[in-house]
Amino acid sequence: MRSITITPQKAFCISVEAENISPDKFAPLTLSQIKSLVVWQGNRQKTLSELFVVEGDDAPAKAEELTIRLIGDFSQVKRIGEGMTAGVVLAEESVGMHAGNNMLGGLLSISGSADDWLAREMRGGKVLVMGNAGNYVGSGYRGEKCGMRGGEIEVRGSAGAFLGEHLCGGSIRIAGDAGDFAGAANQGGTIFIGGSTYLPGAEMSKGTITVKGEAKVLPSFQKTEIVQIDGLAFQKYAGDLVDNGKGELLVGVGSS
Amino acid sequence: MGGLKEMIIKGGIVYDPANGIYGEEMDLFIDQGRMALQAKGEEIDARGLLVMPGGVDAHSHIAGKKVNTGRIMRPDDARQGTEPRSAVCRPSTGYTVPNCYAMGYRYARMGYTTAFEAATPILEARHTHEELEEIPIIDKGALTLFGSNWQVKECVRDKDLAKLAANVAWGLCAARGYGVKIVNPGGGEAWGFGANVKGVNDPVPNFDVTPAEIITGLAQANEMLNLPHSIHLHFNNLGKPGNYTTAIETLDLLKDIKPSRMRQVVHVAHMQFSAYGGTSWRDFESKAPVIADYFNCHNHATMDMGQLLFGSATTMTADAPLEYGNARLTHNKWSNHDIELEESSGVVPMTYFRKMLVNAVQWAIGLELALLVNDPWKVLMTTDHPNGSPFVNYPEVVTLLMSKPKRDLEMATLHEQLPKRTTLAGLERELDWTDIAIMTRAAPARVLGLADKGHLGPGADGDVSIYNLRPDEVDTSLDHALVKKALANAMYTIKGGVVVSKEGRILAAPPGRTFWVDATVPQADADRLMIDLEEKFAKYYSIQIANYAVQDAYLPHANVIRAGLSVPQEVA
Amino acid sequence: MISGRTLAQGAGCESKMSPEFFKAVAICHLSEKDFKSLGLSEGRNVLLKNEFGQVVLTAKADAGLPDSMVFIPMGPWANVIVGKETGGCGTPHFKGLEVDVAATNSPVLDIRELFSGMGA
Amino acid sequence: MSEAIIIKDAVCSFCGCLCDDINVEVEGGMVKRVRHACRLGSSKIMGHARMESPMIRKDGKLAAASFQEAYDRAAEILLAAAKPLLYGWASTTCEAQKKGILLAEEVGGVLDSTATVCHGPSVIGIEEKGLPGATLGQVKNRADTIVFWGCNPAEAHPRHSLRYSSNSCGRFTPKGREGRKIIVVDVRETRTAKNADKFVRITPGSDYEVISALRMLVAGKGETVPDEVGGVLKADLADIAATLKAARFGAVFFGLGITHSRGRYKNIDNALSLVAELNSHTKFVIMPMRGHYNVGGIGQVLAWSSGYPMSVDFTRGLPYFNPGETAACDLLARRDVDAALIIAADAVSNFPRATAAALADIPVIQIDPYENPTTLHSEVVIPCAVVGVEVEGTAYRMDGLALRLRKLVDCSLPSDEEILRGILESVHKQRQLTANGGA
Repeated sequence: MRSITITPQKAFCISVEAENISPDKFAPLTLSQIKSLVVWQGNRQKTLSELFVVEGDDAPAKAEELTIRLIGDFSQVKRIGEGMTAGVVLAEESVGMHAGNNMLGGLLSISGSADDWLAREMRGGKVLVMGNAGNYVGSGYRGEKCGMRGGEIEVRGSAGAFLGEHLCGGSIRIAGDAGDFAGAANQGGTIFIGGSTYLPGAEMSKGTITVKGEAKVLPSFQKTEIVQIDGLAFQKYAGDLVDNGKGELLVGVGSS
Repeated sequence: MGGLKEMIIKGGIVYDPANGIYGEEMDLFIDQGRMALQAKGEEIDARGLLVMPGGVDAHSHIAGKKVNTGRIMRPDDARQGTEPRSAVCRPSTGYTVPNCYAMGYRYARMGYTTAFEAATPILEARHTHEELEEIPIIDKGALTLFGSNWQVKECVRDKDLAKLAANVAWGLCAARGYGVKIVNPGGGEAWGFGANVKGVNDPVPNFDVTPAEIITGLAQANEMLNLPHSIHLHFNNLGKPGNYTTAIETLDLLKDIKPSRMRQVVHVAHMQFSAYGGTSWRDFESKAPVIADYFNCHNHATMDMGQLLFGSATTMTADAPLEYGNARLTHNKWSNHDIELEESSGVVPMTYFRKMLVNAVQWAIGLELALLVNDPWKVLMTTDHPNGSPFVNYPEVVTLLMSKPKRDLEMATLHEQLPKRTTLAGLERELDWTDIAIMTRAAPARVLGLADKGHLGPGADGDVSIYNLRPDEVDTSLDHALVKKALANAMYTIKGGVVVSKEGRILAAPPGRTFWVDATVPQADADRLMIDLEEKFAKYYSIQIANYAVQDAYLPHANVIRAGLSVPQEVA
Repeated sequence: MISGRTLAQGAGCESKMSPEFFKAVAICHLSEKDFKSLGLSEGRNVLLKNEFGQVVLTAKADAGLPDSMVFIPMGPWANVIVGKETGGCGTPHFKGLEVDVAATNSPVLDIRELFSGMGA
Repeated sequence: MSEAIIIKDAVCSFCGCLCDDINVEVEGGMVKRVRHACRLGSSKIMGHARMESPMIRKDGKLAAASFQEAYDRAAEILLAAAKPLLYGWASTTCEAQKKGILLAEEVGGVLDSTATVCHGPSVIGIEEKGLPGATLGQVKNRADTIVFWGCNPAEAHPRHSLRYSSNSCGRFTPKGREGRKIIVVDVRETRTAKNADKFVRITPGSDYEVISALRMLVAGKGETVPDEVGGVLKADLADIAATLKAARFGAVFFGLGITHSRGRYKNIDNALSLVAELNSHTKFVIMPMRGHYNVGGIGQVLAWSSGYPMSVDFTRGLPYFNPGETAACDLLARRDVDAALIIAADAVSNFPRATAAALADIPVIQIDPYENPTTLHSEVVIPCAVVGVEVEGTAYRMDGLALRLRKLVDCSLPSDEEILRGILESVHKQRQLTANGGA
């Protein structure tokens, strides 16, 4: 296994866009070539090594044999692991917006928190966040009909608003709470929320949203039966009927 | 712009059908931005290469409210096809609804130097001109909508042709427009209360007229004013199964009207969308052969294809009820915009699928029309950008027309029932470079009445496209991939004597001109008209008449063409 | 708490440093019942406080307001108690904020005083 | 003194109504009287205290400077920045906006408009669903049912009702207010609500649920709807749904009451769907009540220039758009900008305090006719002529209609467009110098 570690040289005031921090981009390159990959800070185009200390194995290797370790605070670094198809990215602390954008495969593991737009338009692979995630986890881009289409996202903490907006496939699991409008316009993905949320499943047409805690349910959802999952009771709803949706919303019993 | 140097284009294989030149090796000269008999100066080596006049697009939605509405509602489209800013170029964004800069650059890259916006309401013409002015390089014009206008309908109802002509002239002047566009006549009015007209003889609500009367009235006024372009018509019932009968019925209304110039009496917009058989989408089929037959037997009409291609499109039209139908059918986002006293319009994103039979039939119909109409002067190549497909796909359309093997390859990927619904599979015709030069250059210029466009005779605009193709060597039937590639990025695009694009790279981005038509009418008719109009502004419009017309500030590169009653009939 | 446009706020928004703008905007509308229950009278001030900040405004009774709701004309005073969070869509939460309201004898800061500490 | 002249049909440059029937009496180069305008418009046209000279901050204090010095300093600030924010643009001409976009491209900045603190959520909603709209004259001539949702035109757009909506008369609406049903939905009883046939008071933040319930009722699926939604009884909602369906032509106008509340753009998204669905039964249109007179214009100009209507990031040479990331309030809240040009907007007053505080820590260039709290925190202040009074140019009404504003009186100050051109020229000049110096 080839391993590369990246450490910020100093705290970033202006955020950095670093879609080149990805196993696929690193794979065919030597260490010195990796160091000269382009990153952007505002309107300044820089090399990776101008902003980060880059260390590790020199010899090119396939993406699936590559692990990128991010040491230190990457919360102002955007687009980490964008479009990655294989390999592993391990962040020891937090990462900035758009981590795992368009991800197709591999593992993106974040020990801290992830900012907004985590795994936007993801198609495959796995994203694991030990801390919290921001708004628009696994969503689509503005105006786009389709968000995440495949793969798996797990957040051990809480997530922000618009979780899995326009979800078309794949699964999202949030251990804590989710913000407003989780699973809006869900078209076929699976969302599990361990805590509570507000107005889940608005305009969902397919897919399943399970909320273990409390959820304010829209007036356009039809209450159906009570079901048991892993020994817990859930109230089942069908919706969103504004669009004749055939989605399933399950809310832990005991909530309103 | 400076840089109007002299220029010699050496040794190209020139297709200039308007001047009877069909693939001759010859030198071309440009002086002061215009084609000349002699010139010195910069030499461009075009030896053995395909040379044609700059392309002319007579029907494209490139500017104005609905185009911008398409952009605003589609950030998903804007992120396609982006190119960063460069020393010469502003940034480009978008595929079906590109930003203004991208449109200029992309037309220029393909060798096009002129494009006309197909539909502008008078009330919103200021916006259209703001955008047209921002489109670099190409020359432009905008057709003006009249088909649901209250004043027009009242003149038609009163059978006051002189006042109607005055109204058209006034509207063109107020909109700084180029010609008379009619979209689903009467439908815009009906849509004002959520309805539509069902055919040419269906009375228009609230006004005692029919679409047929509006169309013939405007056609007569158009000829009375001796306008360079004929009426430009989007039929009633467009986009509906079985609508070919409406098409024929409408064309028949106009066959006895005499043109005031050497041109058609009616230009039919995006014929593909009106050549539909069947009674519903289930038994939907092509009626292109019937339509083509009509065009082969009559000489008063021209059409543009409105070719549909698979993939992403954004439909936009002043036919607002059609767009509502599209939105309901596709469950897609829907924008609508009614324009008080004048029009309505709608915008709906669309994806055309290979495996969807209806889409495959629509694809075939456009091609059938172009291949079944014998005279290429009657068929302009368009995709009704961005309704059928974005204009950047013109090279694809050209290769489909020039290559039967290419069509067969495509058809093999389409719905298996396609051959039962269209005749395309049996059409052997393959167009040649003369046909293509006519359909993309000479004919659109003639149909629009642009004397200095679409040809390379002395005095014509110095707009020339040179492609990296050797007409004497390339087999356009077999080497369609090569042809497509060469057409996508002209070797050189020369606009007004300036090399604006070379092998896909934009070298210069001068502003283009905007054509509009100023038609004179007898003062008495204008005076009678003003009484009506002043009342309409006082009672119904939400703005003052003094703030209505487009000010000259919006056309810093105007090119005015005079027409009207006092202009002697042109003898071509 | 909700903030919004008023006629007087609009008329003064191009002369923000003027006393007219101060009078039109540095105010807080309360329902008649709330106004009474806080023991307010015309000309008295209220202190509004939440997690984002605190601001003193002149109290005004407003019959159109339901109880437990305050309305402040949009502008610099209201914005002291609006958070910077944009909820992922670029626009701060200007309306529907929780806020504690109490009568106070503190004066309302004028526009220069309001901004004097900022950025220091 | 010269003779008084009357300028007829001038266009008011205050709010998104762009009333174009204003008569202005000018004498001796001064506006003496304004007729037909509302209190907001006449106050604007009559004029207020103005800034007269450019200023540059020296030793903590703003000191008078020449325009050229101000342009040069502004250019210097913008060129030194890795991520300059160019914010405002709502109260200026499209001609100035075009120059501003060019400047943002040149210096690699982020350009955002005041829409970000008003109808930004509406824009995102429109990106989800499209906008079924019309020009205001269509409402005037045809609408028999009008809903004002979370907006208060009586105070924010005083002539709206008379010129375009509830009280206007047109071809199919000859009786004006009498022939119309007016419904107001709000959390408080505004002046607009007092003029309504029906005032529906909803619980703050419940807009989305109420709209969903209405969509169900309009579609005849009311059985699922609970007895009360957002503080409104189901019977009342059913009544409203029936009224909407019975309209011959209906119009919904919405304002910041719905864009600023919980639900944000989803509220608009849902309202757009409701209106689209109503068109299966009758004719319905919907329109945002735009505040500043040309906030519509910057959306249009930006869209045709960059493909996006607001919050456009040009730092990497090609436009990128994502409100929530690239909007002014996001960038400031995250302190992800290092300089700002604020034009035709008072960001310091209009942003949340903590957001505005970020402006105090970076160099700010202000272009504005008037002194305001943004001035207090600016490094460079450049006064300009007032658009629609001293400068002509284009503006877009709330329904997207472009009008040409007039010049009514002369002014010695440059227009926004001229100032931006001055800064652009200085940017080119300084860049040239650096290039030559580096070579």
